[in-house]
Amino acid sequence: MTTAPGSSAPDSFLELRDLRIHFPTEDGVVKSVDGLSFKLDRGKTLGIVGESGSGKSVTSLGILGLHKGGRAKISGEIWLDGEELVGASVDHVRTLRGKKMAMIFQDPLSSMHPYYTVGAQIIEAYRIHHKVSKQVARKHAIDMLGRVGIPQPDKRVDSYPHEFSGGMRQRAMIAMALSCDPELLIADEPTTALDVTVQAQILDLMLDLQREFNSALIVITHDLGVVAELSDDILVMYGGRCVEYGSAEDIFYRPEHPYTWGLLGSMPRLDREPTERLMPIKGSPPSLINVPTGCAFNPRCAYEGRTGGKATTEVPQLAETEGGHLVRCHMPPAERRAIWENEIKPMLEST
Amino acid sequence: MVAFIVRRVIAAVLMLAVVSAATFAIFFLIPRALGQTPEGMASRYVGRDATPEAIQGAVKRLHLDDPLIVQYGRFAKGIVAGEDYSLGPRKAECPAPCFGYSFNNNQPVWPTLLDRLPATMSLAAGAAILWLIAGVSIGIVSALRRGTALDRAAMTVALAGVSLPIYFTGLVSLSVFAYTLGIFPGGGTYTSISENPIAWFQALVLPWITLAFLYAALYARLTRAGMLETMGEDYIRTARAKGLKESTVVTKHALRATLTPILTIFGLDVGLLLGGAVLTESTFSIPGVGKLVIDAIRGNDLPVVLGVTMFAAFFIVLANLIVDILYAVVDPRVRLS
Amino acid sequence: MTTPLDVSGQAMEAQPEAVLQGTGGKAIEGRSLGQIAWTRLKRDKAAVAGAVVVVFLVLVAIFAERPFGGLIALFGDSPNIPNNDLIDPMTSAPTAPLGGISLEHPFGLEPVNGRDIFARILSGAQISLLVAFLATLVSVVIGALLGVLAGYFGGWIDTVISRLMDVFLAFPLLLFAIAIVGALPDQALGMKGNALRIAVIVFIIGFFSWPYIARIVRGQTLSLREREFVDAARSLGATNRYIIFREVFPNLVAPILVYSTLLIPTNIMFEASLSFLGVGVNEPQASWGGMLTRAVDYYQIAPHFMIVPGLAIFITVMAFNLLGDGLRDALDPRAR
Amino acid sequence: MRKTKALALAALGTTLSMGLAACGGTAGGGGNNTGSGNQGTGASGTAFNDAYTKLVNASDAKGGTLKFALTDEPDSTDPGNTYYAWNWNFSRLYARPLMTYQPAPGEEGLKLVPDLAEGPGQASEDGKTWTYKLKKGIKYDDGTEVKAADVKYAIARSNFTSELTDGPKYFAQYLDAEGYKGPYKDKNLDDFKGVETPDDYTVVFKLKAPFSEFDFLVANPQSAPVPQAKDTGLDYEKNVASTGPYKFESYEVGKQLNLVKNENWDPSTDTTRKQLPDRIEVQYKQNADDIDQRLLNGQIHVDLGGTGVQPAARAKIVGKPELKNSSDNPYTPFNRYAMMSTKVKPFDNIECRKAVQYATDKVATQAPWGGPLGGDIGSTAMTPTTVGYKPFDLYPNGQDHKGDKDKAKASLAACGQPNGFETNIAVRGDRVKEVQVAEALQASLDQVGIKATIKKYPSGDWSSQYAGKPEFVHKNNLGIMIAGWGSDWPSGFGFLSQIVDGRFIKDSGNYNMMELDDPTVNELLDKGIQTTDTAARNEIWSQVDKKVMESAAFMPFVYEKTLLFRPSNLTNVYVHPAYGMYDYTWLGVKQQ
Repeated sequence: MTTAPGSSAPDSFLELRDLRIHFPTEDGVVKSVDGLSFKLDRGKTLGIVGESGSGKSVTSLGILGLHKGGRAKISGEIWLDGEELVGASVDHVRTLRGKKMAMIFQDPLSSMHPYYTVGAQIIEAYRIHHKVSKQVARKHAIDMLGRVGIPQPDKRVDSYPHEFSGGMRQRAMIAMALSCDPELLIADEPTTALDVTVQAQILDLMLDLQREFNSALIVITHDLGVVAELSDDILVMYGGRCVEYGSAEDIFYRPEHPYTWGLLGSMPRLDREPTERLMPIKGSPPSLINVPTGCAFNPRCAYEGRTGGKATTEVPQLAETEGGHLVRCHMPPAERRAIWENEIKPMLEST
Repeated sequence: MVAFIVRRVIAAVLMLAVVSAATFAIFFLIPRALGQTPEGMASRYVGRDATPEAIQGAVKRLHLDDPLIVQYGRFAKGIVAGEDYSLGPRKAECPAPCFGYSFNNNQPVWPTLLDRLPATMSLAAGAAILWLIAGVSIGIVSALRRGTALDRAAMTVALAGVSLPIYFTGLVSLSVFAYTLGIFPGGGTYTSISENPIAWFQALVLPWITLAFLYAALYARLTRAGMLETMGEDYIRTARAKGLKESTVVTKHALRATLTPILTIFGLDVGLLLGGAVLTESTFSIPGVGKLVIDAIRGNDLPVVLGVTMFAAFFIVLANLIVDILYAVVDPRVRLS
Repeated sequence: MTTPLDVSGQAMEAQPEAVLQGTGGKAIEGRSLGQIAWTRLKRDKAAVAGAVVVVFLVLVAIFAERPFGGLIALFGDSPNIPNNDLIDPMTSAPTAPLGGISLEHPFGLEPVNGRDIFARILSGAQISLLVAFLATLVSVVIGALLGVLAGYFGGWIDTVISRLMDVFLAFPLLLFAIAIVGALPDQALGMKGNALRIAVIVFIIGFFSWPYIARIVRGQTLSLREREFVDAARSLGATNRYIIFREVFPNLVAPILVYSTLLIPTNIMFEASLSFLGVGVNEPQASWGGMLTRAVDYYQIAPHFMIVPGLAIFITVMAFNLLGDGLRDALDPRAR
Repeated sequence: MRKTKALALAALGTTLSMGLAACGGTAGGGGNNTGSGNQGTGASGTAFNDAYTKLVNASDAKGGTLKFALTDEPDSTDPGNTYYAWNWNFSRLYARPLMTYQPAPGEEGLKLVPDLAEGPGQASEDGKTWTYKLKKGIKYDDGTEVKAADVKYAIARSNFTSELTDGPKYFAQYLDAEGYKGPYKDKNLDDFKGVETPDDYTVVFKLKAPFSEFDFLVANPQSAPVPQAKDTGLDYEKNVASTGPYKFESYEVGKQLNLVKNENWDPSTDTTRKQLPDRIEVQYKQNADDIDQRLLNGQIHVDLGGTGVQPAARAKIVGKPELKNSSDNPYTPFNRYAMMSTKVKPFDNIECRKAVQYATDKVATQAPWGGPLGGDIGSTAMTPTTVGYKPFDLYPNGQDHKGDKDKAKASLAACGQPNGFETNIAVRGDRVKEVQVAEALQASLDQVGIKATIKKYPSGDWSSQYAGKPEFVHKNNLGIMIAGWGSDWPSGFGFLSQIVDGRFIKDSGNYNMMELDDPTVNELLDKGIQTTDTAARNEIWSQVDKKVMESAAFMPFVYEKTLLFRPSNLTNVYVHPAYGMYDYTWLGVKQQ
């Protein structure tokens, strides 16, 4: 599926085929997303993981069509429920936004308009897609606020975003996103701005709601802990590309890409001794303008020397290692597994 | 909300008190510190053939020999409660707010100020309407069409606009439109609106355009920058993610956030101008507050200079006050703080 | 960003806080902020043009009268020598057409006394730029200092300094400047004549424009104060002074540079306005604003005398604005 | 001199090119020079400077509105509180002093005729008492009769109060009224001993010393009567009790004054004024270029200030013969000059003063005034229109007055400063023309090695704190001071005494800025003012002039002239020499 772009409608509810989103700037072309493909079915959850600047947020906005009409150059295909969106008109995609697909943003304070009440913003979202009176929409808004667990929703509906606590704001944001029963819900770092106890509540809420609406859910995060709880499948992005894809078990128990190992290593865990050193990834994310030649991860990769020089000259292919588990690495699968089993895993589990 | 307004009003009054003291200090304390004597100050106002007695008489009449703090007290009292002045055989009552009498033409300052205000207001109001409409709409269009030839042209003109001294623009426009082409009347033809609305309008067209050009340029730049910043805000992305039409995103979500700070600056600018547009009024000889003060400064007419300064400061503080309160109305986040 | 200078009108463009808080999400590896800014600046044609003009003007000002009479001597006429034989005594305008523009007098002659406008423009450039630079320096020093204090310490210090800024902004600035310069004694502080006058003008302009710098610096400091490296320094027991000068100030250099560049044209305009209103440098020293004042009576019969100094101010201010805009854009890509 | 104001006795000097004999007889009494009656019907029939020598557009047609405009505003419309020359001319429309000038162009206009008085003042033997008889039946606009006490009161209020400060204080200076506190502090007018009123129609002035030109003093509007009951001090200007052909209809200070006919004015008592227009309107604070524009268009009739048109209009007038033929170029009462302080080194040495006299390019210093139309290059202290003026030039400075460097250098060598020296030029900073003169002077002096620095001072404090304060002048090394002077009453004494008399050197408010204290000059002035014979007196004034110039401390630039424009719809126009502008009491308008 990675190498065979087709032009016919796929079976899955959402399918991306070789999506590329490039931004020409005066400093050069920023290749934020550079050939990304995946599938997602209704009722399923996909976690997209990566550092900031890996292209994950651009991907989600790309799916929503929010880069259309701007400076971005978009190619590839996005199939949503049998419709191709990259080639669709700006206006058509707009009518799908909010109704068919919705998004929960990272920072609910800056993502909600400071001058309008929470209620007004939910009402607006609802009335775009439903020809109903303001009263009806308001009832619906109160209803939604109640469903996401906001106490006294009939009162809070008239509050401004800044009058909410962080967690409540995120709930309101979710209420707004869900107000039109979207079939695809994208949550971009939904819990980053929250403290840990609230994070758990919000994640639970999202799972409940997903089940209730049977929607497809994409969770974008840099925090593997979040996707561990939510996701069926996980996609690891690096430098605008997918470097590893697989089921949650694949990624957590049988990861094969050095970058994924790094992510796992840098994941704080409650079951670990606080004195223990994490295993950080050295260096910082690559420039999306001057992507390192060969494997984009090569400057930071501890195993770069084991590729026989291919790491710096040749771009590795995203290849299936087994059962839908895809990895983009020059090292042979066996060697990768061996490194994981013998070097990395013991280190991570050395409690 | 009431408490907020009360607090702001008190702050504004305090501010005026500070400004009045500072103003007084600048015009009376500094000369005194530089060696000016009460007789020296009085000698300006007693004519060419002043006898020592006449100078002493003027010192006494103008209370120039009192300690400065007493003089300031009298000045402040005059503003708050009014003050009596000797005009010769009888006392003249100068009701509050009394800024005293002009040293040069012996007229009470306050009515003179009020008399000059309509001209300044006419100038400021007309220009303000022009620049607000032109500047803001150019700024918005530029921001929405960012990077296009239209944007670049508009911003080049705007940059030129803020780089031109207003008296130069004024002189050039007079030279071209009044004296060469004869389309508009020249400088000094201001007529009050009640006297002749058509002449009023004709005389003000060039000053309006000149003043508005400068401000419109500035506002276009401000609006464009503000609009670009707003369009990059997360809540604009949210609005789009809801499926709102782009036009609705711009008008309902972006404009409101962009225009609020613009209106703040607008209020302050208008407040500033009401205190006298010195350069514009000088260039076009408009008998407004600004022309009054320039003449007064040149004629060493301290009461008038003090009066106009206070008057101007009053408008600035008032504009600040109104803007603060309006901001609280427009931006819900302000109310709590 | 030039402020509208009509009397008191002095409202800076309000985008203070947004500037320069990092280069945004698109991480670009391997180059420092300065290098990036430099690359961007070099690509900004308008800014480069502005910079070229600025450099040209600064050179012209420096070499206008020195060494050995400088450029003015090189081109012939002195700025203060009258040429009454080239003036029609009945109209006071130059006898030759076009305001007497010729090879010897490329910008023509001043009405009444026939002085060479080219020489006077060059001579006036010195005043314009000197006053603008020095005044900017004064406001940057005061503004940066008070801005950092207010932003870093907060509390009552912030309150006092912020109120002070409000008071300064509530003053009808131009009026005060005129009144103070007009009331100036002939000598003070060990200076006299034009040196004193320039010093006072510099001081007044600088003294009244510091709030614009202070406001920006304060905002920046407020956010810097919360940044990790400041916390780190503090936790290591660094003194406030150390933190301010070693940790905070270096991060303020960029915004201060940008806003100083944008303050210079404002100050050029300010000096010109003071000169225009008759409280600039003393005669016969030429100043652009002073030339425009003289032009008021003659613009109908000798328009060149109005146009030349007007354009000089315009070009200079525009060049600095272009450069300042370019610098800001280069250092803060979000403002583009 | 605080403001630009003053009168001059203008005896037209020999330098005037036009023959004064042409305007034989006064313009008054309807008797005109025969030619001008016909010519006067159209402006096109007049020539440049016509109104200088004869009545132009003569007409007795009544009606219409005469419109004046002024760039400034008056110091006051109160006749007792004004020092502007134009206002001394204009105020005669509603205020009649004891004496006034004969209404005629040329020499005749410099003679005094009785106005409120029946005849000229009668001096006592010792010359210290002057008696005037009032005409009977002269009424205020409210119908009440003018009494001698009103004249006494007018003198008292205008000279002895600290409120009415704008006018001159000659009566306070010359009248014997020791210890009088003024009518505002002392309501009893009998305490004012300087003027006595034995009956309702007799006014007697008591002087400290003989003063043979007292008639000129009472031609000052301060002698116009003011009823004590009507005096409201500084506010009196808003409702002046009129004795002239017009009275106040409305007055907005600083904006507009409207006059209408005063029905209680009896032409039979008044030989000098006319009452042609129905109303007179004055607009103050008008833009100078706009005034010129409206003047050229005939929308207004007179620029009230009488200071002439602006450069733009001057260029138009010079360029178009039809405009030029409707303009006049009279002398004003002013001499524009520089004074060199005899107390500031190196100007204490006469040779250094001479060096400046020789070095100065007077064409360059003439240019700021507007070239030849703005004034003739001067070489004497008195102006050509001052009685007793005789032309001479003690310091011929090269061809066309462009400066003689050799002579200047010779003088410098004689002064012991062969390489020049440094000095300062003081100037009123807000007077652009004077600053331009200073610049030109500076450039001239630079040529012979004299390095001068220009020092600008505000004109408001010029005489009280700067150039008029010898202590300041010495301390700040003000070697050269740019000034101007026009006399307050028409005589050599009036012109010269304040600026050349060594005993008038004051600690502050000094106009003898050169600090010339020459006993010969002082004695001549004393002798002159006590000489009753006019011809002998005038001869003395010319001697004073020569003496002053011999000191080389006084360097005249120009005898000032103005370019006045008379629109074709303005009738009955002539330049009154006493004021150097049109006679405002004679003007009429052509009705369209």
